[in-house]
Amino acid sequence: MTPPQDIQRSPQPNGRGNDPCATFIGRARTLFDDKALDHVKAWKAAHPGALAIGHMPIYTPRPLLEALGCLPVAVFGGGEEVDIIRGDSYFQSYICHIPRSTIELALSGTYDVLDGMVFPSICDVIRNLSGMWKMLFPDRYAAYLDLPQNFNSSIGGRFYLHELRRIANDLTARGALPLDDDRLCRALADENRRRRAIARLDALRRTDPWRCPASEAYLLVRAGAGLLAAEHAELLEGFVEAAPRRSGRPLDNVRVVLAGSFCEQPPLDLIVALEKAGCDIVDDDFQLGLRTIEGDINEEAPDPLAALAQAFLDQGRATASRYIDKDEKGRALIDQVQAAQADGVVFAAASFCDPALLDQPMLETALAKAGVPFTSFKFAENNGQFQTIREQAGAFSDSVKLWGAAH
Amino acid sequence: MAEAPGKTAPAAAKDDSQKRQKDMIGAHFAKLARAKENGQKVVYTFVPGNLTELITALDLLPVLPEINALQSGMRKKSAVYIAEAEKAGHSEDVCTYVKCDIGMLKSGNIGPTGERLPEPDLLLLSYTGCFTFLKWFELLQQEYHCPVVMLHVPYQPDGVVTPAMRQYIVDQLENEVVPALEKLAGKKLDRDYLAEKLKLSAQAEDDLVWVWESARHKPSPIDGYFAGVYYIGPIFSAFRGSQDAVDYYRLLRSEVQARIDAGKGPTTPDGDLDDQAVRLVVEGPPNWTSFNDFWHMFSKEKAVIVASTYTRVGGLYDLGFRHDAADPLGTLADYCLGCYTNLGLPSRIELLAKYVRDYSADGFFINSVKSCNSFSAGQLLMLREVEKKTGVPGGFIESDLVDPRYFGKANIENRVQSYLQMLHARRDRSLSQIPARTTAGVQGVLS
Amino acid sequence: MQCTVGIDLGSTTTKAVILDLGGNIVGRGITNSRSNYEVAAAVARDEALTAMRFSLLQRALDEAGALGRAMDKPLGDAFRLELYLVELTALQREIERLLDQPAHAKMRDVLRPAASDILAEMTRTAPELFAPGAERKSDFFRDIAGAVFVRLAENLCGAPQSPVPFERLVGLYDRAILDVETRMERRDFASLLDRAATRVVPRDPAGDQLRARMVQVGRTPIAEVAFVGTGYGRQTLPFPPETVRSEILCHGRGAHRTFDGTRTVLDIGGQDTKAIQVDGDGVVTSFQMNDRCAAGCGRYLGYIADELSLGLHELGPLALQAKKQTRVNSTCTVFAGAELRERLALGQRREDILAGLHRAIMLRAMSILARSGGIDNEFTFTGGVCNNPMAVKVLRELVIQNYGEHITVNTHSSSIYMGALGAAMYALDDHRQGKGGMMPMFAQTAEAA
Amino acid sequence: MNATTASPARTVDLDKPWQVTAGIDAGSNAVKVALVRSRGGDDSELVALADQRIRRRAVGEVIDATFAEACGKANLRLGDFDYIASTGDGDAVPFRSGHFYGMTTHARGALFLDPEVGGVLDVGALHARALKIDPRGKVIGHRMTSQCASGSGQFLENIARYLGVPLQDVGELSCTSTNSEAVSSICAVLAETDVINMVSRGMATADILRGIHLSIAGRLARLIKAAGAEGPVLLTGGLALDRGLLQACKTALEETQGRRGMLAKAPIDLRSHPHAMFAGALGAAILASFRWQQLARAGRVDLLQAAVAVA
Ligand SMILES: Nc1ncnc2c1ncn2[C@@H]1O[C@H](COP(=O)(O)OP(=O)(O)O)[C@@H](O)[C@H]1O
Ligand SMILES: Nc1ncnc2c1ncn2[C@@H]1O[C@H](COP(=O)(O)OP(=O)(O)O)[C@@H](O)[C@H]1O
Ligand code: SF4
Ligand code: SF4
Ligand code: SF4
Repeated sequence: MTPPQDIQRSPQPNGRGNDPCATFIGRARTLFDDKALDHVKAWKAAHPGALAIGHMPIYTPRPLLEALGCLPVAVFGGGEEVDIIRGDSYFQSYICHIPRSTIELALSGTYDVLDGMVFPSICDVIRNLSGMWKMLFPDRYAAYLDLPQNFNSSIGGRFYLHELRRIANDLTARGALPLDDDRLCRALADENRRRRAIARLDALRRTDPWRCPASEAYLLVRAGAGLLAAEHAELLEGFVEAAPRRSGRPLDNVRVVLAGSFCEQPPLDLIVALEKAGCDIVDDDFQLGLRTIEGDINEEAPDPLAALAQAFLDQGRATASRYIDKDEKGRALIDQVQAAQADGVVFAAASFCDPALLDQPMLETALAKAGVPFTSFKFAENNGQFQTIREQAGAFSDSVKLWGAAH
Repeated sequence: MAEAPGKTAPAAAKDDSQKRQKDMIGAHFAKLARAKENGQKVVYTFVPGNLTELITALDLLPVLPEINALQSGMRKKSAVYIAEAEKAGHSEDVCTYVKCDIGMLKSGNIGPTGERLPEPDLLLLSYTGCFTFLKWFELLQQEYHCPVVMLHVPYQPDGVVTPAMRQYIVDQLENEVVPALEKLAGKKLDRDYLAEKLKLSAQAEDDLVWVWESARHKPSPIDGYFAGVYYIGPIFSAFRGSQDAVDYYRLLRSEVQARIDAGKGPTTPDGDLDDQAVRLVVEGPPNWTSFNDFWHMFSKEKAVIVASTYTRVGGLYDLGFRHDAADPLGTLADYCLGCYTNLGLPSRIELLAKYVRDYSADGFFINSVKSCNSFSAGQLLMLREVEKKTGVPGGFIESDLVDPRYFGKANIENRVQSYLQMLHARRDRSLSQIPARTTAGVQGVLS
Repeated sequence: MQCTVGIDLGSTTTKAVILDLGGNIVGRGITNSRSNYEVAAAVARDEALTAMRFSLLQRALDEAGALGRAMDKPLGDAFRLELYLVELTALQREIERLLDQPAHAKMRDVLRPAASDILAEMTRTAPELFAPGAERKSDFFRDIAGAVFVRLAENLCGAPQSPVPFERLVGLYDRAILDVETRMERRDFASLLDRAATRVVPRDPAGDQLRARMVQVGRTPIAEVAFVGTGYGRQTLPFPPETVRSEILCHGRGAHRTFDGTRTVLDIGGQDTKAIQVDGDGVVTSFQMNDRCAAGCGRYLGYIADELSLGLHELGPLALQAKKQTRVNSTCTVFAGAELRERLALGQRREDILAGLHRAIMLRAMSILARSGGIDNEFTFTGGVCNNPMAVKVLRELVIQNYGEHITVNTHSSSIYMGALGAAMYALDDHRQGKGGMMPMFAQTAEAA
Repeated sequence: MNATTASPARTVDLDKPWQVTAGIDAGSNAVKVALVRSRGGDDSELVALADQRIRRRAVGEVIDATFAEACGKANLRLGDFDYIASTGDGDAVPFRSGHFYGMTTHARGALFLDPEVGGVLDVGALHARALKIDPRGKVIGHRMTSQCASGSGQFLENIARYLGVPLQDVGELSCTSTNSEAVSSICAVLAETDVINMVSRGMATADILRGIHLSIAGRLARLIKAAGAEGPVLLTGGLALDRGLLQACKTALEETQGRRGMLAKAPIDLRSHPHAMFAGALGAAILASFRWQQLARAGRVDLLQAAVAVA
């Protein structure tokens, strides 16, 4: 006999047997599990001479890379499975986890398939990692991409265009196609299509969280790490169209927005643990590297590179890595909560992640002022124990459930 | 970037230059304390890439929160301040300078001389070489609600300054920073006055470089790390571009010259270090809460520090940079770009190796501080690369800037000692004459 | 006979090695480190001296022909038994003393008979512990006696309606052993040996003759001419500062002497893990240690053993029986116990979890190793943890996997002594340079001739 | 008591004024059970308590035994309960009707034991957490110890074992100390070495224990303040029984409060209660009744029926 419970906690929709979404999720899961990057190898085999370029998780202009005929590959660290041996010998214990697993994988040859790496300026750790990369792999291309913190197009924009051209020229010199307006326009269009597909997925999570639990949405977005935008869009669209046919029923859960995981990713089981503790994650900042721009990029502009740069200046998502100059810290998060009709916010930042952790007190202040309940904890990508996190998330959902979201 | 730390100064007899520095600082803080009543405007900014000449040319008063934090550390106040900030929701994991500053603010903003610091009228966010700066001033902005002006200094990943980088900074100075400062000062920037200041900067810089290079002597007349942090006080902070700074470095230089003439080493907490058994180069900031204990670990083993990178965070003058009066904004851009932590790892490794060679060091030592990713991420690679390049062994410890919880004295002492004994043992290798393997070992009943 | 002594006062065990002036190892001794460092150092050294005398004795027995050779092993066991009985008596005395204190006034009438029953039983069954082929969970009195005491106490208190509170009874032992351990019992080798001989050597003319030889050996004068101490927390060691050497130097040198091709040494002790690179002369060229957290050191295994009521000896062999390695994430020593319990409750196999725990430790060690510069050709594993066969197996696999088949991996049955061996070598250096002669306090008062 | 045998569905009386509920706190070290009679969480009345240490037994077995012990005391059977709530390791209680998380239950339990409290400090075998609660027992702020186990019960237990002091005497003994010295290490393992050093310096056992209490207390005091609690705070969990810890916490709190007393907050008044160890179990039992009524009001007969189906 199964234990009676007042709440059905299973995060998976019922009716798994003939789940209309199974193929899409299966594909995403396969890509997620492909830590050896076999799919990138296959892509390269199918496109002789084309380059695959890795990049760290944030604000990387993937359409530019696509326009150069490259496959952009988002590098998200090693997750739970990778044993860290050499990685730890490069980083002290008080540095977050993602650079060590990235180094571990690189040293063990997993990234040999990548012809280069782009390190956008996320934080000092990634910045220094770019230098380490140059020392460790002197033969491979490694670019540090400085993102302007001045958002005036004639100042910061001008600098950023220089940066983009520099990288484009470097890559062309290494065998990528030359920068070409038509190709870039097409890449922007593909990116826009992908972004719209992600937006549809997000909308589905908000209306019918049981049809698309966060742990699945996570896999679906993550699938795009090593896919061209058009292909990723197709996968997402397929899922979104099939999802309404899924069976299942709503659960007595609370709705939360999760914030702080824009760079190092939590283990998938942590997301599942949160769901088991009674939280529907209806919005998040996971894997922002794949969705850094809000709204469409102007795909018909006469100068598409300038349009791409402008999109970063005006439509770049608010994250901790970006200087917010107006007195509205936290506004973006509160908007997100409202748009998602969430009951509260869960901060889940990677341990030792300076950008996220330095931001957090300011965001908390903003939430407290707005009367939005929140809770916070830290994780590492290879955490295996979720006891405390479950306790905390559980207490949070208990209190929202027993006493309502409002105070 | 330490200024003379008042009563926690080394037990050593004070030199004239030290007394002079103390007076300069005292006067500056007195000015700050009266800033509001005198109608003077206050600008908070950071040490690396600081625009002191520009600020003072407009008669604005600079405050450097990093220096306040490190002095709180030396005065043993930091633990309480950090606890205060953590209580307010700041994470255990982040830079303790920020938390120390926030805690100090929450406890009444009493500066190192016991006087209250004025609130900022402007936050000049010189974002150079450290990501935390950005968040730090976002946080202060929430507390003070005053305007912030951002100067984004691009990073030098390959040790090369491109025209685009320089242009980006000059654009920002011209269009955003200078106008904001002028607005605050209520007057136009007098560019000739600025040029004059830059000339004075260059004079002081010449003498400072002379002092650094004096460490090539044996024995070295200076300690380029522990004493070095006092030497950089004036030039990295509010005094660059002033006659005071010029005079200070002239005086310092004459004192060092006198020590060279007398064949003497620097003064340390353990007295004069004339008999120097080991010469070291140090990478990374010192620990401020146990500064003298830390120094003592080296001086008691007769180790002198001949050069350090920390004393270059506010400018690498010894590589040839001087402020140039002929191109005021351009030279400021070059200055910002050239700070030590704004350099890519390969350049930092080159620099360390250069110091080891130029100053004929027997080893190099890394103090890796938990707070500072800018410094610390990658130091383990630096350790190996510098060993490879120079053939001298490196030592490594972990501590923190101003959080006493992360200064495990016994553990650190054990490592420092093991490291220094290792250097000694390598020199005494001829003494190990015991046969490598002997067969007549006993497999006794009890083993 | 002249010799030099090296003592490695570790966080968990204290080791001593004695070299003759030719640099040959003539004695080793080990004991658990305890709250009184001086006593720990003295006991380790006494053990080493005892071993040294036994080796002299062995030679004498060999010369004495078949009977002598036959006596070698039984004599060793009997000697151990005598030592055990001496300490048991001390324990008994201490427990009596504690019971007289006012703190025990209320429970005295219940505790005293219970304790004395247990101690009587312990004395009676002591010879079984040292019988030929008997397995002991540890070599240290604290552990051997503790295990027996707890077992007997469990029997006694486990009975329904037993008025004796188990925790108090065991508390009494814990308290008493602390005091017993911090007192230095003078060890008179000759008379202990004589009593041991009485137990095993036949009472006939041949036996009598043998005993006479033994007395002679027992009285050979031994002179310690130089001393070096090393070990954890060197600041608090009970040795004169001139005689103290860094444990890094000592471990490197000891391992290098044992395997002279060694360029990399990994030492995992109770509270720290050290990776050391040495040059062709055994001089350290670089090293790395674990950071301030004790996670992943030998103590971790100690906690696990306690958690499972196993002896440290049993942990490795049990883990070797694993069918697969459970992935264990806690390297925090304290949480590892909780994770173990949690996983056991989930029905996972004990062996598999243990295998995972061993792997977790060795992974950490591998990173420290990588930090220190990795391994190029010959590598030696030292420290207490290399007594654990699973740890050795996992390490070997990881080393081969990460650095290649060509790496030679050494371990040695007395790897735990490498630090003490290096120290004794430095002492010999000192002696040869005329800098020896400085002895710690305890050594001046002990048995040396 | 066989919880897994199915029995016929019972009818649920939605207007029932009183509910008989149980709270089962399955901890890492001990199982605590509380049986309560309550009017939807109000007017709760304690019926029986029981606790057993797990030691090396199987958790499920201990849970069954402890529950049976409590039922025996109250002369109740499984079928008499309207709702059984687990807390702690809920998966180990197959016959639960619902589950509440530890912080929620400790908060509610504390409020039951001492209606004045505005905060809870729960210190168990492997964790410590500080809660700020509102008058309904809702958690409005909290702080927990992170990965590091230092400062928890298991640590104290190990030290007590090493010193040969039975756990129940630790508190008393510590209170007699006259001359203590804080243990510096932040790590539980390294702190053991500190303790060994203290013994070697001949320090009295009481002083050592007090030193440990003080160092744990320092950490706990920071935890309470960080959680934002003020006024009366109840110490709960296994270590609530340790008088020495209570006293040390008070000292630590006074010290920090004394230092910056100008802040206009109610000083923290740390309290204890003889049943404080049962706070979690009590809270679970009371919330069980609260939830029962909430569901009843919402007409969720399905869920209520499921809740009693085990009986
Ligand atoms: N016989 C044994 N079998 C297995 N492991 C052992 C054995 N003896 C010691 N150990 C391990 O070695 C550790 C102690 O190592 P040791 O080198 O003595 O440490 P230290 O030098 O710090 O005192 C113990 O914590 C334990 O894990
Ligand atoms: N009388 C006591 N004095 C001091 N500590 C005690 C006492 N009884 C139990 N403890 C401590 O309480 C802890 C168990 O606390 P508890 O809150 O039940 O933990 P958990 O819920 O994790 O099982 C044990 O580790 C033990 O050290
Ligand atoms: S997790 Fe945070 S600190 Fe680490 S690399 Fe990413 S942004 Fe930087
Ligand atoms: S992170 Fe480093 S450079 Fe930045 S503020 Fe902190 S100590 Fe200074
Ligand atoms: S308690 Fe655990 S995590 Fe904390 S310092 Fe000690 S071993 Fe490390």
